Amino acid sequence: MRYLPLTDVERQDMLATIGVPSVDALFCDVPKAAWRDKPFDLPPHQGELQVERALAKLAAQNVPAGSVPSFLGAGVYRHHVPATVDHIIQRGEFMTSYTPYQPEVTQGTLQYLFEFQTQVALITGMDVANASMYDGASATAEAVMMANRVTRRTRAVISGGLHPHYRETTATHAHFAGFTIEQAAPNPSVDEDLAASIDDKTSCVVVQNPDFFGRVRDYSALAEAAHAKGALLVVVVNEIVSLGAITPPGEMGADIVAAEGQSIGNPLTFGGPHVGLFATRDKYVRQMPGRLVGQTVDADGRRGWVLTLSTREQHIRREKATSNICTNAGLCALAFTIHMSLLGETGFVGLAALNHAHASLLADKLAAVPGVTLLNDGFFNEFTLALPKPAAGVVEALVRTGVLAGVPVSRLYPDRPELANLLLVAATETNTEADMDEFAAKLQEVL
Amino acid sequence: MRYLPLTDVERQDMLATIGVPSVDALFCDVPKAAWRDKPFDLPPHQGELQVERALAKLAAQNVPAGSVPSFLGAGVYRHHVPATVDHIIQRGEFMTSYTPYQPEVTQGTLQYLFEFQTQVALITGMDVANASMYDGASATAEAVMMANRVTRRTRAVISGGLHPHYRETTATHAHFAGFTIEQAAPNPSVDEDLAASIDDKTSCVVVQNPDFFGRVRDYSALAEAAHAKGALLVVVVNEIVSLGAITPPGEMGADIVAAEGQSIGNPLTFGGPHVGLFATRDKYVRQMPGRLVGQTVDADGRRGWVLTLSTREQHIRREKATSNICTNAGLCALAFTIHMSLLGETGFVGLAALNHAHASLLADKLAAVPGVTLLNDGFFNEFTLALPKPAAGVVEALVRTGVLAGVPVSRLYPDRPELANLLLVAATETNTEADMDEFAAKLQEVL
Amino acid sequence: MNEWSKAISNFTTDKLGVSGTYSGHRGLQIEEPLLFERDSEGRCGVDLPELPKAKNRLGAHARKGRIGLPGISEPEIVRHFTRLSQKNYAIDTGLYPLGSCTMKHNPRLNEKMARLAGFADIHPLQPVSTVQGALAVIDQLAYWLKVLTGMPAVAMSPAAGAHGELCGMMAIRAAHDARGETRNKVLVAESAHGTNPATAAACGFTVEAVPANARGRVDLAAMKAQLGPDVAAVMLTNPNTCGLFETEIREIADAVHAAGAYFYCDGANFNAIVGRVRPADLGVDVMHINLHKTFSTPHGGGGPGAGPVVLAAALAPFAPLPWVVHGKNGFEVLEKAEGDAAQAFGRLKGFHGQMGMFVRALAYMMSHGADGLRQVASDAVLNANYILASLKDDMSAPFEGPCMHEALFDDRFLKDTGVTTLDIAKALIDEGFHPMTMYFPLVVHGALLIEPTETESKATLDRFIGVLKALAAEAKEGKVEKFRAAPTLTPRRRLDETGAARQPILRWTPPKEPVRDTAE
Amino acid sequence: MNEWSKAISNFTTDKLGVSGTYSGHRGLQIEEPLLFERDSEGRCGVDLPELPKAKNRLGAHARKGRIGLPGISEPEIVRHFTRLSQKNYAIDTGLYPLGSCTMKHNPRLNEKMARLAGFADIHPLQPVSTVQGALAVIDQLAYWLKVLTGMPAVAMSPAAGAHGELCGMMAIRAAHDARGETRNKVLVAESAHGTNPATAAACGFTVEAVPANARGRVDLAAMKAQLGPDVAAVMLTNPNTCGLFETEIREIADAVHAAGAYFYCDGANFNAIVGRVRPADLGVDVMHINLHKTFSTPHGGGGPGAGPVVLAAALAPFAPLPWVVHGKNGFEVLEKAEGDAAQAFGRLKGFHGQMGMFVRALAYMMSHGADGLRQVASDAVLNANYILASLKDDMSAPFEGPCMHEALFDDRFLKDTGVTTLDIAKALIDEGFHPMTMYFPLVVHGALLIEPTETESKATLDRFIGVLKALAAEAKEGKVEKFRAAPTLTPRRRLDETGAARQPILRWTPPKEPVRDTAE
Ligand SMILES: Cc1ncc(COP(=O)(O)O)c(C=O)c1O
Ligand SMILES: Cc1ncc(COP(=O)(O)O)c(C=O)c1O
Repeated sequence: MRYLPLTDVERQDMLATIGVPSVDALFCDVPKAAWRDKPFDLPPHQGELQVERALAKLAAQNVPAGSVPSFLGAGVYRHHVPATVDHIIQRGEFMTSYTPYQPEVTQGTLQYLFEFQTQVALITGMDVANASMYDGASATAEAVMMANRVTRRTRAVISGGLHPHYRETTATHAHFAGFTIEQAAPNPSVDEDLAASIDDKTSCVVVQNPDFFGRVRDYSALAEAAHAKGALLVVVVNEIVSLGAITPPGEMGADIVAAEGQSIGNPLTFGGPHVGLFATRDKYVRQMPGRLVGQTVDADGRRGWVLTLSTREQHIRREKATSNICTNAGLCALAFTIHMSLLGETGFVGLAALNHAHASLLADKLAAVPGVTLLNDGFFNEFTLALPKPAAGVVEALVRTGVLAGVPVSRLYPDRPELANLLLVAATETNTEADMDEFAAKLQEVL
Repeated sequence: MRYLPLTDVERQDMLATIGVPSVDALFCDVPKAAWRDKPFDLPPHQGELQVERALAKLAAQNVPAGSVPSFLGAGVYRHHVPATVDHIIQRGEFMTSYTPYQPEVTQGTLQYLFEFQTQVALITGMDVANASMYDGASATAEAVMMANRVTRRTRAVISGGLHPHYRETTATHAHFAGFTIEQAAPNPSVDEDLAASIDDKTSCVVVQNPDFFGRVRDYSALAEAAHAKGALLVVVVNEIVSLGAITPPGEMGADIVAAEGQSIGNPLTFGGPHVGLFATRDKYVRQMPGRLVGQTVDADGRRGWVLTLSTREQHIRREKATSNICTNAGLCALAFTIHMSLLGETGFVGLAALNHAHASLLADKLAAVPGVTLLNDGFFNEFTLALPKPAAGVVEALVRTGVLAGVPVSRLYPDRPELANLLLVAATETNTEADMDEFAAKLQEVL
Repeated sequence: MNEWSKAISNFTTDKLGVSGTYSGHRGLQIEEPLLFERDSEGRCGVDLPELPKAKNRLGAHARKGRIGLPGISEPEIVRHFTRLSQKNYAIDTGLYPLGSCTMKHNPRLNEKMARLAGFADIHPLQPVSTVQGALAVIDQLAYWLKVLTGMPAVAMSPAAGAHGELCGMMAIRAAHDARGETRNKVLVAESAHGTNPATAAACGFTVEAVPANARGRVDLAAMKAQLGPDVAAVMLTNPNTCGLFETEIREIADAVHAAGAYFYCDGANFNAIVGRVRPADLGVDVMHINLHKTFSTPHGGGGPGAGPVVLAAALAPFAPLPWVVHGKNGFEVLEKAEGDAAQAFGRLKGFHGQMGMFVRALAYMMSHGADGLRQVASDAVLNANYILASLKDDMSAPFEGPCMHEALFDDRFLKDTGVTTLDIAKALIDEGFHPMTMYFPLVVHGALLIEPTETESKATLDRFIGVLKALAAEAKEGKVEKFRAAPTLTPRRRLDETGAARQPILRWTPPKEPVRDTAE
Repeated sequence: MNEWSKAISNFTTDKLGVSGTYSGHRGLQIEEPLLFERDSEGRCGVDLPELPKAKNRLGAHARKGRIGLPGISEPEIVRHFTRLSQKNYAIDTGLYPLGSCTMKHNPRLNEKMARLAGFADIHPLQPVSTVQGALAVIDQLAYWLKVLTGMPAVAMSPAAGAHGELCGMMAIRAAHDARGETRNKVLVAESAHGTNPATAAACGFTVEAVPANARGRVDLAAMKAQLGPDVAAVMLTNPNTCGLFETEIREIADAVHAAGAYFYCDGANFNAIVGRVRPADLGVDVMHINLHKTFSTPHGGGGPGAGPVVLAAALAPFAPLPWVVHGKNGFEVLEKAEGDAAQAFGRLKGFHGQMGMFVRALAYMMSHGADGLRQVASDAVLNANYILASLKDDMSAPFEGPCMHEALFDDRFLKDTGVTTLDIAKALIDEGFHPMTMYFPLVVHGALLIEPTETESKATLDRFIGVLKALAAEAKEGKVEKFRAAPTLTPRRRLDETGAARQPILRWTPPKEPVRDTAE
């Protein structure tokens, strides 16, 4: 077996050293009732060739987004990732190392995490960011729980524009951790005003920008309203590329930013693993969840990095920790860091501009299709269309013509008939104008 | 432009330091008549996304051998290469380093080349091997020229079983370097006896095993005959995997082995880059072409490796060098070394056995097709079939049914009508029995 | 002038000082500044297609002002990260016996498979008809996990072990709620990993520690005394964090069940028993599995992971969304709490879980097969016991008898030497080995927890053992200075962690006044 | 017992000796034995499908006895080669200013493209109808090369520069033969790379050196005197190996042509003029292009390369097989000397050339475009002149005026210091830089040839320049011992090359009597 270095001769030598007759003897503590001699009823070991054949067959049963014109978004976006990114994250020294517990031999990991924290802080306009969370949804739930700690309050106001999965994840935590949430209804047609629902029990207001329906808004006023009542503003970002083009949460007065970083450096991968971004203000640092890397000096006075403020964390604080997170999204954070550093200022801003231009072009083409109306005219790279019939059926029809048309809102809001005709459509730098024209033409056919 | 670090500001600074007004001024030695101000009539620079699209389009115009049942050999064989191989050869420290001129900072390259030399010597049964040649064909030509140097003779006898491209390459060198070659006619039906053609002007006899038609032979007697006349025996190997199953050239008395190493670690890649293997006897080492790595010690007495015996080489000896080769096939040699070390003794022997079994199975299936006869019954993983009609047409017909059926001998011997009906067929571990049955069935249809 | 020139001052103002060189580099050990110190305005590491004409719809929301990201070319980026990588120790470079983390070989085949376009380039919200292969992967992986654990159900979405704990504890609370019972206390083994109590707290439970007995196992009597109608669950790890199998685990399970509570088993150490013992046969009700440990999915730098949770029948109905089920036209995804999933307790993350990890784990399982996985556990346990047996006379083992997949030592062998567990770890670094887990579990003093895993050769273990013997001897000879100074051969020596925590510098900020350009 | 244990004795019999550690490792610098010293009988790094029943047709030809290959598991293999790689310096880790080798950034995009199944998984003898895309790549690359050089034809099959030289010289001889002329002498510039004379000899020519003048260029008068009816060709490099443009190149070409000979230009230094000057406009008849230099295809450890040869009309008909041509049903391959290719001089290697390199080079060209390639030459020349200008007062430059893509120094600045060119190179290694090319070209004493390439930043050059200034100063201060001792910070210090050549050990052989097991 190719992954196992021990030979039978060596196993015998080692058992002799240990002084037991067999490996089974080492399992002497296992209750007899749980002891099984026969191997499990599963296939035997296989070589690479066979495993590759089996998995390639399964892969072939999926339709890669890149193989057809594809316009899905709703929290996961298909961007072009430079070849350098995937090359570097596979370097063994990065890929097969773990949490940098021993800083003298993990300065590589520590430095890129420090760079990651800085990049996230810069693009969100916040003071400080952590070394990553699981994903945007879990980061959002952690943000609310952090706001509860900071404000010592237990009531969160949630925007109707927050991604449904993020809402559900937060609601799940609320139910079990015992805090309350007030959720506004999702309504793409009105600009909700949450200021009214903030009271002196409110720990935070959670909004998303651009929101689930694609709308871009200015939340400065809401921030003031929240602060006036002693509450925090939590801004969620689904499409991190948008921050190259729109005003960052930090400039709107956000206290916590929870975001999904997949768009930078990470493939779709059916929704995971992705990378949660988490940023806040300096004054709240000690209430943050997750790992933090800090700068320091070594015994020779040379600059170096270490994991720091770990007294917040589970391995020190146990039940009093700010979060139970341990393993996070390190390698996805590295992909993010590499891609972001390749982009740099001009590249990141340029990429955002390109995304907006493509989406804007596409919106014009689709809005021109009879019966189709564009709901929101202010958007970044994703927008909502109202169709004359249920969007789910339209999407199914378009799949048969070889177009992945977008996400029917009903997929995420199955129990809201009023949203059944809505279609979420996203465009990125990877969509050609030919793709867009094909989409428009075929949409017209199937309507 | 993503590959160019200099900014215009920096360029200006540097020009100032140099003391010239412009970069053009640095090209002052270029004759005015050759001076062009306008850029060339070629497309402008493009980003990754566009280059990927363009090249993916070209790639899509080819039929990958792995996408259909495929049975081509004739010097290039489709084997399964473990994922580890391609992962490691892409490590920057290997891929972006060059010839190890500075041993203190290239011990990695030097050690694997030493391991490569050892592996090649072991499998061929020879004393010593060099650090690689371009490919099997050029290695064969170099072998003949080396034999000429060793024997101070200029007449080589070439078997009719030598790969046609190797014959042509050797003949080309003979024509220009001014030595003569006597080529036996390719005849898959008779066991040629070259002993007769050896005389006291003969520098070497060149045979291939398995030969171009797939025949496996014992050349011990020929070796003795050659040695008796003071000539050398050069044994060429096309399919290096065969050495896991058949008697190695070293045990037959070969003086030089020239081989193609592609089968181990390297993809088909339309025929290049591949890796030439070159091995010989200790006593002839100083007449060898190519680079050699040797073991030594450093200033602290620790074991290490260096390039050695370079007085044979062009950079020292110039026109008196044993060869003009400089850049060789380093990275392909690394792929070979890694794959061979994964295989090890049991894996290499097992892989060879698997190849032989698959080919043997296939031969039975195809020989059962009416009108088809198997020409050679003693073979490794490739054999020759006589078809009732020209093989080229049959192969074309089979391509249309989605089978890459093998190599028509006429592709390589266009001017030998007597070989027109012959088809070379190879099978490796990558062919399933289903592939074989499909091939047999479709062959029957098209005949 | 470019920030990287400035950055040089970070390590060569000393000139031939610490580094002994002008450049600050030391042969192949090359210093590297922060990305932000390599900035050159206008430089860029990508070339984008040109911008098509299109209506700008951002209006007043358009970003104003510079973000502050550095401009760097591709060659410099490749070099930057390559150099950083060279400052890391990793499984690929040597033994990484970090107890409780199961740092085993990560096969490259798995990386290749996860990158097939059919897996890496599919959107989670594509019509299910276009992702049947992906759902099949989830279904097959779930099947392997159920057979290996003997449990009837598995929740696939958790993103890591701790996330799986959350999933399990939420399912437990949901089950009690469904029965109309309110139980607010959770008993957690004293030796448990920090995530266990943290998770229980995150689910609104109060946490009470269960003491360990002299044999390093749960004190059954004490636990029984703690059990009561207010106890919702007991959280134990088995094999536990001392590397020991809980001999009385079935009695524990019975007691827990008798008290109407559920038995949560932390499965982080499943590698010790995979293919040999089924948690179901031990009375476990719910357990998370760290795919990034037992099933070797890489988690470089701290992640990503995947923490599927196997559930007993009583808890299965409460598993979080989404559920992948067999429908009439192939696989379907239940994303709403209705039908079979009516009692699902909610959702823990976006979409369907860590597909990238699922593909890798499945490739790993298929490669090993039933026979191979059984051998994995055998060799992991054999390697750990070989280390324990070889070192027990040189170091001090707190507990008797064979261990499972990891060997635990305490610091009694360092008594009065002035050398600490930390010092031993740092000395190992100079010897080219990654240290074991230090000071965990908390139940023994100055713990050194060594988990070799099954992918280490005897020769490597012999080498490691030889070095530890020599270091233990040196400690006893009182070579304190050597230990205090260690490591001395690494890119950085011991780092000031206290200082880092006192005035945290958690991000780069542009230097106030430019540093002198030392690039001559 | 396992060979790797034995192997330990190779570096730790000394115990805390040279290495200062028991293991022999030094922190992240890890010692690694030979593969053959890791052998464990029966262990294997692959799992093969089972052997089907089939008739054995090998009979007496079956191999007997053990081959002697070591048995090693996959985890150990990954670690072995990862550790070896860490003992290398590379472009990815730092400046690699090896003169005449154009060690520039190798983009990863090109690696990705070359691995597309449509390129990597096609057999060279598939029906041409199934490889039209591959032939299109050859055709497009040929087009770029022809436009960039201004030459009408290109032979694509040569596998490297020296192979291209062979191709070119054979074409020249074939052309003379076709005219019934026998010319057996070739004039080669004194400063030429060793492959030039070696190639000429391999084609049966006698070689005569053309002296250089005081300006480092070919001595035109001397060359004219050497020209005659017996001269088949003149081989020059332009820009030449002193990094200088041959100012009188057109006069040289005219003289060569007037004498009825052909002008072979070694194009290894094409990077200096690509996109700016066309060799055709300089009177060149034939030139090879190292795709692995100018067009950045990686050639780790010494290869592979690719050396297409551009040809003037007079030589084009003699280009070697195969030829890729436009036919009625798309592309065709001429593999036989007939029709258009009737005069083809033969064949140089198997199949159709280095397709893997072609894809990479084309991706590189498309990425740069006409504008980018022009900038490549500009920046390469600018970087070299920046180094020349910055160091000419600290080191000694043999020639006046600006250089092209590489800066040449001689060792006059080391006169009477006791420090040699070699010593400077070794001291640079300790400073974290790869040395320049040493002692080549031969026309100056103790040559130091520095080629930065265009993919290096100003900051990196400033750093390199600063270090060389400091080292030059130290040399003049007479710090001879420091230089003699260098390098001291590398995995190995200076190696005994004389000893290696005196008694060559060119392969591992099983140890006579087993080495003592030092793994305790
Ligand atoms: C015993 C134990 N439990 C739980 C965990 C948490 O798992 P994860 O890091 O995947 O969240 C770990 C991981 O370190 C562990 O060792
Ligand atoms: C000037 C010059 N000519 C020819 C060559 C030979 O090229 P290759 O190594 O690709 O055979 C080289 C390469 O080192 C060179 O520098």
